[in-house]
Amino acid sequence: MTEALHRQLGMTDDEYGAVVEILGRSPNEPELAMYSVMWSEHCSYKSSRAHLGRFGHDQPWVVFGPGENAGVVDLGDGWLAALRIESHNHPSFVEPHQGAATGVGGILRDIFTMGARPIALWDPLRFGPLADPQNRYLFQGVVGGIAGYGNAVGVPTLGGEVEFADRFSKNPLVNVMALGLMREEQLVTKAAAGEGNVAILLGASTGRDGIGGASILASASFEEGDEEKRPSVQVGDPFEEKKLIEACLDLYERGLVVAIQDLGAAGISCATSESAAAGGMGMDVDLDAVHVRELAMTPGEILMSESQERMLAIVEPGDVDEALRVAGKWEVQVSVIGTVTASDQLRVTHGGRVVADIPAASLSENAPLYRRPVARPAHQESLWGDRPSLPGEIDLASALLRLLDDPALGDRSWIYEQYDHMLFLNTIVGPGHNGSLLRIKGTEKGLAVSTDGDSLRCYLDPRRGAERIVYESALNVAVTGSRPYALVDNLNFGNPEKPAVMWQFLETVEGIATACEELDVPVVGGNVSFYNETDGVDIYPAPVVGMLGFCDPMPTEPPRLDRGLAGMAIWLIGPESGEDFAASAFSRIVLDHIGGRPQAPDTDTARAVISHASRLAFEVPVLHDVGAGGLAVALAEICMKSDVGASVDMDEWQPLFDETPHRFIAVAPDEVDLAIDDVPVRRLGTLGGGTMNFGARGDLDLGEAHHIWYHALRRRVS
Amino acid sequence: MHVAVVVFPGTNCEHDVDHALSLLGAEPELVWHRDVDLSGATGVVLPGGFAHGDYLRTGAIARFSPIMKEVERLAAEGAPVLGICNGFQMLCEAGLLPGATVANRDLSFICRHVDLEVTSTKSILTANATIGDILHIPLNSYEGNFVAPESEVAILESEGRVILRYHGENPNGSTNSIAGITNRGGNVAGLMPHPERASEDVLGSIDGRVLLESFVGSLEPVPA
Amino acid sequence: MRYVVSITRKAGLADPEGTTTAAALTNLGYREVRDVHFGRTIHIEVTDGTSTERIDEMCRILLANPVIEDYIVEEV
Amino acid sequence: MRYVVSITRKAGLADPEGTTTAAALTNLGYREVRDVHFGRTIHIEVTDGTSTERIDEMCRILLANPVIEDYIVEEV
Ligand SMILES: Nc1ncnc2c1ncn2[C@@H]1O[C@H](COP(=O)(O)OP(=O)(O)O)[C@@H](O)[C@H]1O
Ligand SMILES: [Mg+2]
Repeated sequence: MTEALHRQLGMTDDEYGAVVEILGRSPNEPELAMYSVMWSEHCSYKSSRAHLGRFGHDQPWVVFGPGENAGVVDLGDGWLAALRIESHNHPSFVEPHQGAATGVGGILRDIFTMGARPIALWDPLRFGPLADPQNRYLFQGVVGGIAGYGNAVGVPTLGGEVEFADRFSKNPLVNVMALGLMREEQLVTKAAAGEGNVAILLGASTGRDGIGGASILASASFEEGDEEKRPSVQVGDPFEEKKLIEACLDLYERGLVVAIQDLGAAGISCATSESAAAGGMGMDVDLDAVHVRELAMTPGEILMSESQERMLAIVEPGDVDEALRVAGKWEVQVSVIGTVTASDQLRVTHGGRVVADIPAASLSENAPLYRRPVARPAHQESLWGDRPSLPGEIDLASALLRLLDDPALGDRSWIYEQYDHMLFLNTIVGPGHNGSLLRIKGTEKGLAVSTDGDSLRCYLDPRRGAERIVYESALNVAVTGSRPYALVDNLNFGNPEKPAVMWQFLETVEGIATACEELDVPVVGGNVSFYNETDGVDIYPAPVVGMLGFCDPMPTEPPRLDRGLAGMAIWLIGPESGEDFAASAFSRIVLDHIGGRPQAPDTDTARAVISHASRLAFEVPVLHDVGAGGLAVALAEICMKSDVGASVDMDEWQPLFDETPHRFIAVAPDEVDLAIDDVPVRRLGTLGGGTMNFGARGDLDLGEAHHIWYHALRRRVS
Repeated sequence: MHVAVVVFPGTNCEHDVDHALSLLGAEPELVWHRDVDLSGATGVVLPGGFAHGDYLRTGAIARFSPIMKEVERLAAEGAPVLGICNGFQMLCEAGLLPGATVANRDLSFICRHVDLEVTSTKSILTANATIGDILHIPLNSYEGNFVAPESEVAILESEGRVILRYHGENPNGSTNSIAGITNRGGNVAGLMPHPERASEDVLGSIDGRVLLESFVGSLEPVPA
Repeated sequence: MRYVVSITRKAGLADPEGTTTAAALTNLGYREVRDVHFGRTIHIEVTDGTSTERIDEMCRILLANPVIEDYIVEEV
Repeated sequence: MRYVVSITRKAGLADPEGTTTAAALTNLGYREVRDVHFGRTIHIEVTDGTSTERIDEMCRILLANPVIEDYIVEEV
């Protein structure tokens, strides 16, 4: 007996029943395919939607919060920034190069769909340990795919982050964040308005790519032996996308577009229905008009194809000829495929027959909504009780070298030198420092971005871990002279049908929401990726945040790690405890221990430290947040990048390696006074010489440290 | 129009070149590759990027764009013609410069500052520089590895037409560390690195300026 | 002895290089061109007596990407 | 009808893909590998009656780079 079609498509019997109720009849095949994809976890957020309202976004500078293709914030003087983060985890596991490449393509479309020119990308990544050749293959493929697509499409990749842990073997995480910039006149939305307006499909021809692919794939777990079920891989075409960007921006500039929507999951069916529903309208769509890549495609295939590099523009009838001319100039293919109607229905025809006729809004508005059971994992208490046991004394130099030799702490230039990170001449602080800093030419404004995640800390305590990544990203943009301005988040989790995973999810949402409230930062967008589970093993909960910072004016000489000089004083700004070792790099690498409960953040301190950093950025040559690896690694990074040693006096070793939050290092000429009320400030020592000298605790030769650090990632991938 | 900056589908450095040349007082104008008239131009830049996606071969398809006839005419008339990165590859494909570029030795894209040594000043790109100058300029390419038949390399070397060479480490495996070359007349020049990315202090280096200034200085004044 | 491995992208997958090259040929006036697809070849010289199976194994492990490519091995 | 154009790099010119792949195969234990060279193939579908000369012309003009590449055309 064959399973009912709806079950093969991943729909429950109840969901199928809901479709029958909406239509007042059984759906035909193309209709069922549309509902199954649009109601998948990936498209409908059915397990998470009920909880995402927790995020606030009503600050006055928010133009669009979640809901549009990208969040949009106001930068003053007519400038707007658009930002967005997305995951492409499952496709990148199936085919790392193309999976990552099409992830980049997809997020860029979300940005220029809003009217903005995409100006930068970031790529938070997570893989299994590199000792395994399969993980190396995935890692190299993903980095190559991001480079191949991002560089060719002409959008610089300015940074990202990377973690390696067993839990990401067979389930790597590939997140991409994009930032766009526009003048306010260029802002467009997806809402199709105006009966009689015309729907134009722009870009690549439609083939049998990934039908039901990305979305179904991202809504189910992988099991051994699943290879055959994998839908065909989508191949990215950065050249087509580059042409599309230029054509769309040209169309906006000429005011030829009423609304526009990119084609992603569920292709034409999703774009047409979303655009119509957002405008409270209906749409008639003629599949015969679609330019296709292959002969004999069925209407269902054309409707559901996830071919890349396509956009749907809504244009007034009188502007159609001009719009087609503009697209033609940029050598972009077009077809006129539909008309906006006053009916509320999405009516799709093929060969003169109606192949689908459904209420346009039902695909999104009537999507199922689940409040799945939640329960704290049974092992959580014992994890918390299992605190790292610290040795009394350590060999400081060799411990530091072990940290510097970790591929996630060592030099990441093997990754970012494969990315064009300079295009557009806006990169003032590029990869290899803390947050990235971009200038907006012709203004004194600057935009900073930091992406941060810490899956191990979130595993030990999802709420505290999530709060802390928000504070960390805020500090990372603060050290460029910017204030935290808006946030996007990517919530990567395991199987939501497990109550323990839902607990991790809810704790994370609460953590991010709380920290953002404390910082008065709106959450303007995000993405949820569930079912990151292979053979029953869930990934560590891995929220990733992308913080946008804003400064006006921008510091003329923003701090960088390589601006330290011999003789400058080293200051630690922020609290010291010497006790926060749970989820620290020291515990993971030196003690080979995972357990304990990370320290809770302290909101007052966080706010004070962040605002102090953003002020000091205008006066001090080097500011560096203290993150993974603690003070020791942060100091070593400054020494290595500035090519100068340091003398540091510490009574105990623990404060060099613990990871107490809300701290940064400042390096400045002796006469600069860094003290401030409310924030602890302590002078640690002085830059100079060719070693990192820890007084009675010994020396580490800088050349040796640099060699180990430089090769930590490189030697593991080549 | 003083300098035409040609835009092909897939080109992406046109605005950067425009910005850097404008800072130096030139009057660049972006020109679409289907235009067929460059009669107002006294010089041309083919900027970097991925014209036609770099599909087939870098620069191969772009070379047939309508505007390339005009570029060839200007080159023959002795006007300054500069190809940067992908633009350099187009000049090679069009036969205006010898050789070709292939994948980098380590098969990965390289985006970082490299050191270049000026090895000849007899070109529109290096006229204002001094032989032996070391310039710190970003390289940004996957296929930047310059190759040419041995006889062709010998001619380039003996005629002093290698104008820029990688100094220290050879980043991409280029034959004889060649980073930039010129034609016999010195008016057509190409290089893989991006001088426009090293033209302002805030970008970390201004070593590209001397090259762009040489180029701008070689332009005829705009006819009144 | 020498083998050549010919690798092509699986049918149905997009081939942007092919599409772009086809358009370029048409632009140049070659109206007889209907479709272009790109492939790659790897020419391998091995010590005498190396079996086709051995080359096939190299293809599966390293040379071809089985998710998106098909290949054939021939002795030449 | 269909033609396939096989393009190889001229002997003596750098072939980084070939060199790297040969090293990778040796590292994987394939000690019988002596040399690897990369080539590319272009599969062209044309209207019936198109001559080999016509394809040859496409190669000379666009598909191959005579400075660094050799090619052969075959009907398939
Ligand atoms: N996947 C990546 N892609 C590009 N750049 C990366 C990636 N991972 C790390 N980097 C860069 O390396 C530098 C160090 O990263 P990280 O240690 O995460 O920064 P921080 O600790 O200051 O947040 C940053 O500039 C970051 O942008
Ligand atoms: Mg970080």
